[in-house]
Amino acid sequence: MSNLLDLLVAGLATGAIYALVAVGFTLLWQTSQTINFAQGEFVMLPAFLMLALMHAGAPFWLAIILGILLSLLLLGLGFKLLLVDPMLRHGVLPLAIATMALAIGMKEAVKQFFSAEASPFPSIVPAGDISILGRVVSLQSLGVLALAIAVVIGLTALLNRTSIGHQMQATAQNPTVARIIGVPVERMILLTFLINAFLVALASLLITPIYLAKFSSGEVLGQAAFIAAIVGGFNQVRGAIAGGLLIGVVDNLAAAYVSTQYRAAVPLVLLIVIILFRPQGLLGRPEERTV
Amino acid sequence: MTVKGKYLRIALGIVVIGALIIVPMNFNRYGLYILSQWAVMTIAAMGLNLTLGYAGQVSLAQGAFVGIGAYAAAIMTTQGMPLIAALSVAVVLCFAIGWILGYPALRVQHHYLAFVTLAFSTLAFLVFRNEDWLTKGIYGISNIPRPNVMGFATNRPLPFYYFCLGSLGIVSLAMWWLIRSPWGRAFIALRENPVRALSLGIDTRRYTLMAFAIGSALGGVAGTLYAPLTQYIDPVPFNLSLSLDLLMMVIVGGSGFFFGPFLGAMIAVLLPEWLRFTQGYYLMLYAVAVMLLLIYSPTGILGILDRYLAARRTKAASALRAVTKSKLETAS
Amino acid sequence: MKSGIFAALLLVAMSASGAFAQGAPIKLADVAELSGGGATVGNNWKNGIDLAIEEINAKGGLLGRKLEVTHADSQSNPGVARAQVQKALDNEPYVLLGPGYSGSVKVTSPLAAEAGITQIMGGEAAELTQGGNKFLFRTSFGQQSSMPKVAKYVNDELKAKSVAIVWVNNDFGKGGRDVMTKEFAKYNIKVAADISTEAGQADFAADVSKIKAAAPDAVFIYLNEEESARILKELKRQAIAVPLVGETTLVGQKVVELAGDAANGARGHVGLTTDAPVDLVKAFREKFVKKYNYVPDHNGLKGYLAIYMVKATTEKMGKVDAKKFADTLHGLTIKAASEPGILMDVTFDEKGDIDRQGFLVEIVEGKQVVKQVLPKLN
Amino acid sequence: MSAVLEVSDIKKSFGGIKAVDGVSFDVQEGEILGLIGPNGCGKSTLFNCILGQLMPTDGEVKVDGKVVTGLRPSELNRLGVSRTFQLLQVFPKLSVRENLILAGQEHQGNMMSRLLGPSDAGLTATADQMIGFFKLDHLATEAAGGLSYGQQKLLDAAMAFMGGPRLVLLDEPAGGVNLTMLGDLKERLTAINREKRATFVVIEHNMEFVMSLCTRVMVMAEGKLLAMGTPAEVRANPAVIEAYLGH
Repeated sequence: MSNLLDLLVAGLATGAIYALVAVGFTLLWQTSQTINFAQGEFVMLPAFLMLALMHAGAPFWLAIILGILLSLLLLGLGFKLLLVDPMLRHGVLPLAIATMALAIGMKEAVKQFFSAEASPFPSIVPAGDISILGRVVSLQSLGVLALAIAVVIGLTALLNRTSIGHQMQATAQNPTVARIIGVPVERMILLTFLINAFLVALASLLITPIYLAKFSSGEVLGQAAFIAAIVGGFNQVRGAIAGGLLIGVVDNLAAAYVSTQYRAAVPLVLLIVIILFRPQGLLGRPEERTV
Repeated sequence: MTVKGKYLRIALGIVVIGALIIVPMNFNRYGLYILSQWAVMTIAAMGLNLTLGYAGQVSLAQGAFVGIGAYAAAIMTTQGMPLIAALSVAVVLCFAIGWILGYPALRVQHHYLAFVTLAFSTLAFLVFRNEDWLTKGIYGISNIPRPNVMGFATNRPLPFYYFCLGSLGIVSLAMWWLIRSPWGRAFIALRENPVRALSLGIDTRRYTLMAFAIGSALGGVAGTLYAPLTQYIDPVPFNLSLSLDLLMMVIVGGSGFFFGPFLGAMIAVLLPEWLRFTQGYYLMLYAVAVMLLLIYSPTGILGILDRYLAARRTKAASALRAVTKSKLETAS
Repeated sequence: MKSGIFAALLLVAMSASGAFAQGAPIKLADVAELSGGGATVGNNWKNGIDLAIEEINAKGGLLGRKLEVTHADSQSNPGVARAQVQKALDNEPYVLLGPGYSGSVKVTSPLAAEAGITQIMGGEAAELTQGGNKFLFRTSFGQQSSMPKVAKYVNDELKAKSVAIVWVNNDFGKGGRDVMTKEFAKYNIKVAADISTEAGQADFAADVSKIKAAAPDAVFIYLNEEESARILKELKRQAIAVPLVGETTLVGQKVVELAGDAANGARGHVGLTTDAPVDLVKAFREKFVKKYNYVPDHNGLKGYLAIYMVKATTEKMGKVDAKKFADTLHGLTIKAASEPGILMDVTFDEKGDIDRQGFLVEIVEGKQVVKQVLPKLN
Repeated sequence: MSAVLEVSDIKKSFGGIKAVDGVSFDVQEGEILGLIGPNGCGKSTLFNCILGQLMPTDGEVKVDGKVVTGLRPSELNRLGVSRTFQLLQVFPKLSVRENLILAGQEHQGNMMSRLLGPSDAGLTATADQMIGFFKLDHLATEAAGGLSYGQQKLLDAAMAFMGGPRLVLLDEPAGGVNLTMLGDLKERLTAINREKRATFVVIEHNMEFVMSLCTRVMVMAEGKLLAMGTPAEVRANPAVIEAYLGH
């Protein structure tokens, strides 16, 4: 029983990481039908931008700020203008393929211009463990979980309480109608890309001390976040959070009670079952729009 | 014009086929290996092109079927059975599994279908890796023999290349037949407008499952060639990235065009090789090239050609109209 | 008169070819995992090779000729490795270097053997040198020679009766695990938990809680450096106090750097390590860090050594002769005193396996401390 | 004369809203039955229930005396029930001839023969006849997407006849078609009705078109059958006038 609790806590800690990456995924899908296969790499890159800035002599706090700004520029604005915009109206697939190519390109660039080695990354959350109900949990994991929750609350507030949020929701639900009633659809879509870029930069900052800065670290993250997003509900922010936490826990329980060799299979089977019997995901709403 | 176009196309076809047979004769072993790889990947991509390009069903599991075929070939031929037996097993097995994998397509479409097949692809990889008793797990299976085809040994690179090319030829002919047959028309109807297809008596369920099953079986065919090509297989090449690569080949070549997979496989197999002179930058450049191509033409290489031909046709048509009009004007 | 002209022509021809031999670089071909899952392995290997070649060329080359290497990327995929080795062999290199993944070695070694080209590789799987291939050489201990030393240590020194084995599920990890399981069986040591993990895995909570449940006397950890660091952290978090034993990848400097405090107490057998208490190795490490700005893992050493194997063998033959290379290297002992680049005395046997000094080390306060030197066998 | 189609007490509701509320009628062989009613009165839902696109909540559909409720559209089609859609539904990338062959191919042979047999399923002659019949002669090899709207509408209708159906349900065949084409269409439909003894049910808003084409007209309002009779009778029915002109 105590073992089970340990696993749950550890699973939630990892799940929070997946959740954080998955949120951006769902945002991009909602407003622009972009399936971003490079989402994992999007989380990998900001840490390297910050490391590069620190190598250039910038102090940590400045590197963080500049790193986030660069992420907004490259992963938000640049990604949207250069890759998404020209391809969006040609359907989901070519763009999905292009993001796969982007993922390869980003990995290779980091490897070539930085290093194939894993580098340690300073943590903004103090390293160390804390005891909760007798379970030892690392402060870093708690930091990730706290941020994930803050992101959901923040985003939900933004979407439901502010007029920009309402406009974004209108854009997501039906861009044609939104345009007719005067929503600046283009600007709203751009905004989601910027929010995604900001989120991945934050995620990078929190996750990299745990995962280490490595060119390939996005592969595992991207796929886990992908599964989390679908399981939770591809079109709901809180769905992504729930999916992330669930996948983290299920993964740990599977490793402990099913088989370590097949631990990766359990979330996938869950994914298949959910798609077949509840395709909108656990917390998602049925899609009204066909793509 | 169409008659002239037809002769032109036949002539071009003969030149290309002739070149594929004659030019590699003085290639070194590496060149032949790469070309053989191209032929094998083209077959797998053709299967996916049927499922995705013609019938419109997204599949991210084609790499898993190549794996199933490769393992069937590796396991059986290292036990002394002939490759043709392995081929039959692979085709039947992939057809059956593809058929089953098609069932989700009856419930969900588009990206959801992509996710289900993606999950299947990773599950297949785990089975290849973990079931040591069958697949020898991560150690892989080595010393896979190359077959004797009608009494000819294909151990040397050139005969084996011809074996791959010949297989590609047979598959292409079969595919051409299939696409032209009422089945091919039904697949296209399924992709373009399933509701209308249904109202015309087309059993969309059966055709959907068939598209999956046949496409997957072709993946199996490619796999049975892949195993004797590399003569060693382990689970790693058959992970999700192969499925994604094959998808990339289909989209980049031109999804739903007969020759799309040929060109797509060429880009995916040969372009990185051509770029290797840039050393550490070659995969980066490859990625950039793919992105630029897709930005320029999201419908792939043949999409460019298609647009060009369509533009010319419109121009010709408007020219014709202009001529008719001026004639009318002179007449009046 | 006629013969005079002929002799003159012959002289010209000979001197020309001599000059050609003097000037033409010696071509080496490297095929390694420069991208994909093994990119860290391959890039270390490549950097080691480049460093060694730069040194040799700076000192006037090998027998007066420059060394030249082409690097090709196998993408960590055996099929691509085969193509690249084929390409390399088509250009008739003097020696083929790499690959590092055992699967890729398996698919390429028959090609090199068929071409009669010596292959110096980084793979550690036991079976690679068991097939009677006369052209294949290791740069490090195969698992069949390193694992028994660890098992002996677990039995003799730790007196463990039951162990948990944690391994990474790729050919490196599985190979080590399989040899180790057999060795433990010889000592009647019970395997209390047999835990496979994934490459790139970040969360080891479930794995460690399994170890905890099994309550073994010792834990044998056979993962890559980054995963080693993560599991060490988790072991510390879950307060597992039994001895942690491993190989180079558990006790390397990289792991200490990544795992911090959690690495303290980890111990293991180290065949090749940049932390070895050998002056030449320390000097190598300094040179490497200076050039590449990071501390190499054992793959960096392997690549470096591969080149010095080429140098020592060629100098032994006194000429550049690809056909005789493998024969010369079999049974050859290279002494660090006469060839400093080899770093430690080493002997190659008839199978292509190596014999060299090894170390048993423990991490004490973030530093590798050598507990025991395992001498070279002969 | 026997009933080709018998519809009895069809009901269909969407989450409490009764779109079709107990409609019954028969269609006799050779008849052209018009179905009219204001927008949202349940005409299209009724069509979809008859054709297997929607599963009716209650009620029964019989074709030639055989119960077909719940059969899939493709199965129904192969029993000789054909349809067109309100919106254009041709396959734009296929040629006119290919569209027609596609529309008829599933009525020829079996799956095996459609795979191994001739690529046109032996339908080129039939298709060309149909092309001639609908006056699309010079367009046989053109891509359907390149045709004018009216021509596509003709093709759409022609496709419904390729399988040699006993019963054809046409959903707003005249919608968006210009006057000249409309005359053509009416004439063609009448001709095919006469020559092939095909039975029609036609949903249409164009009163002129319905009244001149149909032998009998049925009026729906708010999910229910409001009136049924010859064009003249329906035109004179006060309830119909009420429903159309509103309160």
